Amino acid sequence: MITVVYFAWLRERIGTGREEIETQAKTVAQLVAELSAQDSYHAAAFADLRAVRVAVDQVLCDFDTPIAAAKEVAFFPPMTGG
Amino acid sequence: MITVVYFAWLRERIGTGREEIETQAKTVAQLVAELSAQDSYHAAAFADLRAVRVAVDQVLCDFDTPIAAAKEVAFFPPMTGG
Amino acid sequence: MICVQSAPFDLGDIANRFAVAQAGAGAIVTFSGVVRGDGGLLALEIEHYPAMTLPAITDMVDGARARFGLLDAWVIHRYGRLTVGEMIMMVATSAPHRKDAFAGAEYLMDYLKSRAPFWKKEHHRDGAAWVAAKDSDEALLARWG
Amino acid sequence: MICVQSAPFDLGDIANRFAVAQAGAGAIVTFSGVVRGDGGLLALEIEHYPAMTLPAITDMVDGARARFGLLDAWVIHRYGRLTVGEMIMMVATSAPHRKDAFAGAEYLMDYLKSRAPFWKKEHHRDGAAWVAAKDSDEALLARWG
Repeated sequence: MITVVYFAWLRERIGTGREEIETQAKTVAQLVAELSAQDSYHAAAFADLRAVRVAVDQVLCDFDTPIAAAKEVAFFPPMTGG
Repeated sequence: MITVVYFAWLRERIGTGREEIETQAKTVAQLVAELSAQDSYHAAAFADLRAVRVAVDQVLCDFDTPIAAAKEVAFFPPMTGG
Repeated sequence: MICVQSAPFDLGDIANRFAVAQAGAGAIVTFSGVVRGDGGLLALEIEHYPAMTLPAITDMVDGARARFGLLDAWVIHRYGRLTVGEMIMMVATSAPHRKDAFAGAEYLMDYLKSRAPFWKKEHHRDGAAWVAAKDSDEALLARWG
Repeated sequence: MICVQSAPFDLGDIANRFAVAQAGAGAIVTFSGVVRGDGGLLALEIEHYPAMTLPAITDMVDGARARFGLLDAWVIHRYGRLTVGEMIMMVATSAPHRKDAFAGAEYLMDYLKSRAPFWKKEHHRDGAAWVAAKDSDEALLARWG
């Protein structure tokens, strides 16, 4: 079981901010492929990965990052704080 | 008649912050030469002109600046504000 | 001090509290960000990632302190709905000399802008839209190497 | 607002008064300089050239506003005897974006440090000495071309 969380327009496009999923994905990229195959909402959210950032267990990382031991993966657009 | 004012260690070395003088000097440099010839206090204050800054009528300028129409010439060390 | 809060804060109060805590500092810099009413903006909605926000800002503050020899650095960042003229966030830095206090504040701002997990949505009369990240902000971040 | 005064000022009060006056600003920066107690310093004595101080600072503020598109800039600078921990001076700048507000404040600080007619004398237990201008401050000023 892994928790996947979404923020900003990814959350709106997918229709939820949080889901718990069973996955065999070994990397963030594999997880994205699995989620995109699930339905058109996920597919739309992940259509352009250049517009998507990812954090594994609250640490910014890239799509090659392993998630075998991860508890939480977060997807969101580039940050706009400050 | 021209007013000459001094600040910081120039004021202390010369022993006054302000003097009114009659001068035929046409430039700041000529005024400095006249003042230096006056007594050892002025001479000491103007011994190293690299350490002296000048303002004519409250505007920073250099030693070649004409003072024919000037009302006030100020001598002081490099500023240390802020 | 790092605060992530929905409540407003008082710039003057924070600046004074920061200043009295800075024995040994010769230079104190504050930055505050304010909601601008450009293009008929009615309100700004700020979302964040609570589990990540505080750790991410803590890393930035630690990085700024180490890199510029800051004596201290505070960050306050709000989330939720903010109207035009309200303060979104502020940073305060202190250092023995002004160059480091300025650089520390700019470094923190550049990181907060592009690496802290906040997202802004602009509400106008005719709808709402997420603010896109700017290339110019990435360029500012890149100067820190 | 430009104030040259012997009286203390309240950073927080000035920062808040500045902020409320800045309609349209997205970014507000303040800098405050504090007397540091390095090397057993007891007090700082600041002399200035009253007839020149206000015109010189006005020129710097006008220069900063024009160069960085500042919406506003305030300067407060004290003179007279100041003890360790007291605030010597502050600047506040505002601009639509942070880069200009920061640059405007740094520009003003660099000019105030080396071109405004103030001179500092340090009082120690065993005497007093005028502070020498630093090459590093001239170097900072040189970056503005």
